[in-house]
Amino acid sequence: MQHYSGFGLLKHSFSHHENWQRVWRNPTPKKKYDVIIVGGGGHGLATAYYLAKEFGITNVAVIEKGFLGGGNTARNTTIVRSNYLWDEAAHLYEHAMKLWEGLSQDLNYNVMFSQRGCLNLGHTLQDMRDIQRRVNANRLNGIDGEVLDTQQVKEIVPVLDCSDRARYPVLGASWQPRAGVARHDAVAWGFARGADAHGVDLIQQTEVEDLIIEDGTVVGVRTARYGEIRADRVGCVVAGNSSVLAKMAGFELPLESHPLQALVSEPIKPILDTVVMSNQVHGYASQSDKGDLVIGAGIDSYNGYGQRGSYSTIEHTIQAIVEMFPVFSRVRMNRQWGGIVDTCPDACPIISETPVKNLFFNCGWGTGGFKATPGSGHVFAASLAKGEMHPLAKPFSMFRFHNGALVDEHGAAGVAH
Amino acid sequence: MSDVTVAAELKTEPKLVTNQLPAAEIMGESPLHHADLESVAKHGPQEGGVHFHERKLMGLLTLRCMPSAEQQEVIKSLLGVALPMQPLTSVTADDSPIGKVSVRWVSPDEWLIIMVGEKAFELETSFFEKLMGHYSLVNISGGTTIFNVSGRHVVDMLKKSTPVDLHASEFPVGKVVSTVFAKSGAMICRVAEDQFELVVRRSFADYLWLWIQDASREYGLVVHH
Amino acid sequence: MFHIYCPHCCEYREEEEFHVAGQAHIARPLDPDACTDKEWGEFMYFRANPRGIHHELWVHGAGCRKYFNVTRDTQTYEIKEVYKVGEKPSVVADDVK
Amino acid sequence: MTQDLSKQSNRLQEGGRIDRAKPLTFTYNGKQYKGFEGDTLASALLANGVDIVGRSFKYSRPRGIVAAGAEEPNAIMQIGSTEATQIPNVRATQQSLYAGLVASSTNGWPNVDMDLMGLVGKVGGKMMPPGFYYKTFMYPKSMWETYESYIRKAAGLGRAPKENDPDIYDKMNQHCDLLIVGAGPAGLAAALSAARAGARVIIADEQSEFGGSLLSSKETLNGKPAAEWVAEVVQELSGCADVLMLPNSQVNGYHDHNFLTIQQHCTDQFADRAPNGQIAQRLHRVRAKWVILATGAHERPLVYGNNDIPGCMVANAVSTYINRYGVVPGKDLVLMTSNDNAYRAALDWHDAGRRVVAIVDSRKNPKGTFVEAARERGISILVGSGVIEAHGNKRVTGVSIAPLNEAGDAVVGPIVKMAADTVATSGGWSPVIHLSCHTGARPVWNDDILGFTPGKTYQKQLTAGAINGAFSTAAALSEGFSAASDALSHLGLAKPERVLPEAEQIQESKAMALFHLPHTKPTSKAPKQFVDYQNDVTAAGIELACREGFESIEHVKRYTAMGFGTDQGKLGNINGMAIAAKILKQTIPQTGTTIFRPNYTPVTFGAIAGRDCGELFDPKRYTAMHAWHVERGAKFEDVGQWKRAWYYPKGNETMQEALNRECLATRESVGILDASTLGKIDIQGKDAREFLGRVYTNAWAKLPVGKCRYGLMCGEDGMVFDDGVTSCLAENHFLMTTTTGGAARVLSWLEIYHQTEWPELEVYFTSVTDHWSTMTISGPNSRKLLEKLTDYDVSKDNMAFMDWKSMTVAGVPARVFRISFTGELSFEINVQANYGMHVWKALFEQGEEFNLTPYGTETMHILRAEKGFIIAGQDTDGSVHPFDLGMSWAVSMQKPFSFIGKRGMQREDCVRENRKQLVGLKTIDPNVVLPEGAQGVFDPKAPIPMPMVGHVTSSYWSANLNRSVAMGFVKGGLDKMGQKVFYPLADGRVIEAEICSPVFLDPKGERQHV
Repeated sequence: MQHYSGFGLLKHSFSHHENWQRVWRNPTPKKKYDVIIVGGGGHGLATAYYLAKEFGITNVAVIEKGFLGGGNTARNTTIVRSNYLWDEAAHLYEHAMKLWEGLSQDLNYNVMFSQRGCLNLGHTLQDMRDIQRRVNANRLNGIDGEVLDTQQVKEIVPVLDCSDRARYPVLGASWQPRAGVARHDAVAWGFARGADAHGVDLIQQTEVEDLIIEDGTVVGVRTARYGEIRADRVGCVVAGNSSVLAKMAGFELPLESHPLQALVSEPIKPILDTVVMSNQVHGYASQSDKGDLVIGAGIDSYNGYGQRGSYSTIEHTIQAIVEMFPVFSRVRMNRQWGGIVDTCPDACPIISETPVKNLFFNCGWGTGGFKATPGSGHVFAASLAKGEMHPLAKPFSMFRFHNGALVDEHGAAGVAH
Repeated sequence: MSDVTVAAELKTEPKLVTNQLPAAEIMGESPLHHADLESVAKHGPQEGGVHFHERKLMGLLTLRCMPSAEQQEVIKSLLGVALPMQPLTSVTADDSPIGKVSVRWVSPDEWLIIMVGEKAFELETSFFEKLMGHYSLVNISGGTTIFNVSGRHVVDMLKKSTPVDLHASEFPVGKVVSTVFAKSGAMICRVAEDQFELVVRRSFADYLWLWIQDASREYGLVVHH
Repeated sequence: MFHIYCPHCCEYREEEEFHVAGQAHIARPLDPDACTDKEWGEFMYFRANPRGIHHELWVHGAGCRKYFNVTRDTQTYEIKEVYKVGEKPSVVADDVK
Repeated sequence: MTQDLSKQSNRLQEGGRIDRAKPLTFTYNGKQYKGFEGDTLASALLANGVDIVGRSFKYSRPRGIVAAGAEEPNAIMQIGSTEATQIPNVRATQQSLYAGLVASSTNGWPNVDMDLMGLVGKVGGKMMPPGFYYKTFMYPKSMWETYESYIRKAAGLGRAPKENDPDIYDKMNQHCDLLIVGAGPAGLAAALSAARAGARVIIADEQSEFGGSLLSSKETLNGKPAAEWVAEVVQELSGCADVLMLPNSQVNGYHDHNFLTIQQHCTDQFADRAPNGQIAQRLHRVRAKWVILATGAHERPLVYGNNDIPGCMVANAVSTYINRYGVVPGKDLVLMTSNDNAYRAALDWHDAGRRVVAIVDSRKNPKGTFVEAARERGISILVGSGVIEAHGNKRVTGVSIAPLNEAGDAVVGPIVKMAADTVATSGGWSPVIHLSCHTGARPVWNDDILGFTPGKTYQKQLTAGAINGAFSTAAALSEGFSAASDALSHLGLAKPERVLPEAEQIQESKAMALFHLPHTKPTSKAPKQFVDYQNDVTAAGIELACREGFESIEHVKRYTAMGFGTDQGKLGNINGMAIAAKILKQTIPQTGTTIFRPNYTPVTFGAIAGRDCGELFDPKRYTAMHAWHVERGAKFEDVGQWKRAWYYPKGNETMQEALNRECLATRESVGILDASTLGKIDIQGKDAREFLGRVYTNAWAKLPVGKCRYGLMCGEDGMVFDDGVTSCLAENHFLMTTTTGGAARVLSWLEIYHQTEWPELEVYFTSVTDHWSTMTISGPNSRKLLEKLTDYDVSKDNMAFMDWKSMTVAGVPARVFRISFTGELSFEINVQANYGMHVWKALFEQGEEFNLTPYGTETMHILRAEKGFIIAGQDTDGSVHPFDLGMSWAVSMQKPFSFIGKRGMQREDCVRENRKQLVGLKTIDPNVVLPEGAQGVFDPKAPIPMPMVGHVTSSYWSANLNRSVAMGFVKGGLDKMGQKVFYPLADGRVIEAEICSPVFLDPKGERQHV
């Protein structure tokens, strides 16, 4: 693998950048692999990378129906944080956070992870109770977090309207300084490049049409382009399309695939340094290094694989943004898009064995997928390598929806008295 | 799963029906009482494209029923007019046993009956005494008010507020719809070419009044008392 | 933004008036106490979530407040039909015909 | 006509659609200029000879105006004469000129003309190929944030204002039979046909006038200038009641089921602040039965060396500036083209009296109407050649022209240099398919027109004119008519008569597929050949991306940022694809397709928010007594959309002092709470009782008439989601109460079960939340107070705890419920809400002798916490069942019907040991109040991560008990009474508490039974 550095750039500038190597090969698949990962998004690529690098399993193929990193990896709002409420989720996301913190160096690829902090605003007394509860839990779990009052929030985000004028005035916030944003495409490309360098075959433009199951055990996949490709273990990491793959394997998952929309403004001069999120007012925003305000909209309530949602969702989001940041009223929305998020009833993922032997699923990340990318890949790789779930993954078995051991990150459903 | 069926056995159901109105000397306060529309009407603009009037303290009853032919007959005799069974339609009668009454379709098993406030208990009582079988009749007069909006720009104002199609070809006089109104809801009935009635919930009345003022601003809003 | 025909109001209305209430035709087990944890979990949580033809329950929340079923393509978002609770769909996915 | 056009050096003395009688003064980069009414900001700048309008993002190269419409990538301006009215990123080609307009370029330091960053761009540019930032700034790790702060300095185009927006924006919902997007020849023909057939039509166009291409060409219709026909059509349409004409309006999004959004510029075309409270912009939300896209086409520039020097333009833009605005944007023109159509730019230039240096045509043998016209005028035409490079710095000074091979991909002869200040290029036209892509249709490549046309759609959508590749006016008119006819027949309307104007017959010879001109040097070494101006994407960059393995066009776009600017690649995307296709040795359709997402052009946030902001952001719901609370100085709490009185401070009281006073007054005498916000549902029918038994966890079969009962509601998972008291009004008649926030959810819950699971049950539910005003008087003197207002016997014997009675209170018929959430003797008085204020005031008139004290939600919380009563949503979070709450008394497992929640709460994980259970928490130091949300541990010395055992849900200072009281979850807590829990806090304190019963006051319940 060609090492990347500023010096390298300078060197290559003398040869007009004609000698950069390919970032990954374009291989024809072998007949058989130790492990096949279905899905070449961030999580799948991270899984392949860690399988090869950490667990020495390099006879691995990643099979992607489109282009690498073209699904939700390319369609999210790039937020990374680990301030989850329940221990199981907090440990998993914090595991990811720690990997994020050294990821650019580990991959020799600048994923532009920028720890500019994340504020979760509180607008009601119950919001503030929930914030206290979450921050206290985070701290005891070793995750950074503080509860801020209105004045402290105002100091961090001067453009936020913290006045009493607001319909739902800001009463305070939780603050995770280590949270931030990363360059989403780079994450996929960095993992892909790293995996390829370790010998992983990245097979693009190849759709898996069926899972080959013999005697209750998965033995490979069938593709339109290359026919059968065999494997000892198969890991499905296909986000919104998980139910479609599960159906091939003959079971259902506790998932619904919904459109999740996001949008960006035109680039404006830097004005928002941190990630600001509000559940009560229903909007979140950060500003990219290019100057775009990156804004997340809500999930559309219907199932949808169309990568489109309803305009009313965009309207509500922009209303929230203008309510929180009245000075953005004259900024303009450039582009909107949608991803397909696979949501679980408890808003936590499924990293799990399945009713089919040697078939594993990593899905159900809902809106929380991007931030978990390295952690998800790492624990899934460990599980695939050993054929046994990693301790951090164990609470996220699909079978928790049978016995009731949910990890309900929806938290307090709302104020009611 | 089967569809809702009507009870075969017809008898008066044991329910509570009480008069909820005090003696006439105790003045009720409508949901827009605090807005003091009387002085707004007096001192505000007298010309404009949208006219507003709160038909306050009316009697409003919600009837839930899947009426049999027999029940329909009884209801007709009590209301002085047949229940509008066609979706999204309404009927009015000037000379019903309870005076002027308007009956508006809400859903296949729901109607809104509007009359003067003092007559609501009378109608409730007559239903209780005469109508057999399964139904419910609930007085919602205190929780509801009626905005009458009219004028040459009333449709423009409404187009800012609700996603339903108000074009005369789609929304003729007499049509009634329950729909979204701004971030609340309303039951909208076209009572004349350029006149609509909005039935709204008490707790949202102030918000909707603010909204209507705002949406009417460019046309001029005339308040009547 | 869907334009949905309400089978009770008998006209098209805007999506803002409706809410979706999940997959249609999931009947509550008649004897819950006889269900295993697995069966009960499957009733509560496990869904077909198809890409393509999907039957789902909607409610005309801001209108007549009636629930009804919609057959919709989750890929193209075309609404193929609406039908009342208790009725069966006439459009079904090829692999369940 | 001779005007003082001084300083407008490029303005023609006549011609164009500007009004020379109406000069306008405007300011650009601090300098005053003059233009005319009818100008755009761009045409006025060009008229004044302003060459540089910006600096490029990455290399800081000077940039000029390239195009004349929505596709313009460079002329992105900051507009606004005051701080509050700043508008970032306005495209000068789409901004009408108005008097007093203040504009400035958005980047360049110290200014666009003398930009020092340009030096950095020149020197450092070589080190900034696409994706360079992924390859560097990684070491040392700690330096990234420093690097990033420099990267961020270069971010952004314009800036947001610092003050709040004084303008208002609103929305209108529109419905129509036919929405026509674009008012060029195709759109107008369609609109006219549909209007005549009586259809409800909306026709929208992004430009300030209808007419589209007809406004900027010299074509004739019926032998007269085309603009005359346009005027006739506009006149006729404006007489149709059911036709809505929207100029200055961009159709920006095409959503499912024919829902489209149109951003109408109402006043911001004429002022940066809407005059006199007018609407600045209006967003039309359109539901159309049918849509005709007549969106036209954008001309593609060619990619050649230094093609970004100011003076390099798109051919059609040159014609537009001349014909529509009377501006010739230069002196000496070189036209470079691969098609006939672009010859018009040279003809217009020539006819405006300026010099056409040469027409350079990549084809060997062009012939056709326009070619002949050029020859007739004696314009030099160099065939089989290409402009391979422009020269100059802040303005083009000349070009290098070279003979090309047949394929147009190699230089095959000597270079000729020519002096010129303007280079117009055309590589053909790209249909404006953006809207058709929004709903998921994938465009298809059409080799005949060398462009993508709309793909298969699921919408009721038709297309007409240049969007289909029908580029001639005659074809556009005809397609417009046909599309309207098709739509009308779908709509069941009569087909109109075909009345179309006679267009000129124009012969055009075949265009050549040319996108990227070769250079004598390889692309990587040639002068920069720009594909996407705004993001500084070059042909070399695209080739590099492909070489590095980014082979999917989506990868190429993402790696190079092509198409991610505010112009969304309207000019560059197809060229970029062609370049990628070539290096990958594929065809363009093999390389992929081009996808566009909303918006077509950027939309102001304020317009999308509409009026749903500020005071109208979300409804504020009020009770009938709200005005009284306000007058009494109450502080309010947001509970859902309700504004509830939180507490009523007196004088200089602190919050805690007010709460102490309210709490003591209530327990010592009598307090009053406005409880009107509680959800109330009237339930009638012979199966009402059965239904209650199914949705509540406890038994309802035997509740007698006149009695009230508390119930818990669970989901199928067994987890508590709401609670409340339900009263039996008559045998078949009940009144259910819910939590304030849960009212709507509970009603939906009842309806969905009734409608879909148990339709056989005879029961109806009707919300009466707003119908009843509810006021709770609570405290030992509450009965005495009530007795003063009613003749009814409210004694213990006649009205026991959990009874309800009809009576008259203060002259108003009331339903009074003897239920208690404070543990005191309490009466909940319900009256028809129009009389709520009357009764409330009467209570205060009579309550003076008892020191009747109003209390708000906070005191209510404290009083109930003293009694260990839960609040659903505060003491529950969707993960606890009744047994976790220690409320087994509220569950009847013996009921015949398996109530909702029963099965769920018996799942393996729900019956395991050591679940978190709600208990009372008594701090060891009674003066310390545990913070709500504090997390408990059994071992405060355990290392991080510490095993947590549950959190504090409710915690208050109890003035009545003169100590703190709290409730919270503790693992296995119900079996750990008397044991210690520790609460380590962020400030370093560790609070120690003892597990106890949550009932801190009156454990036997004697106070409420008096």
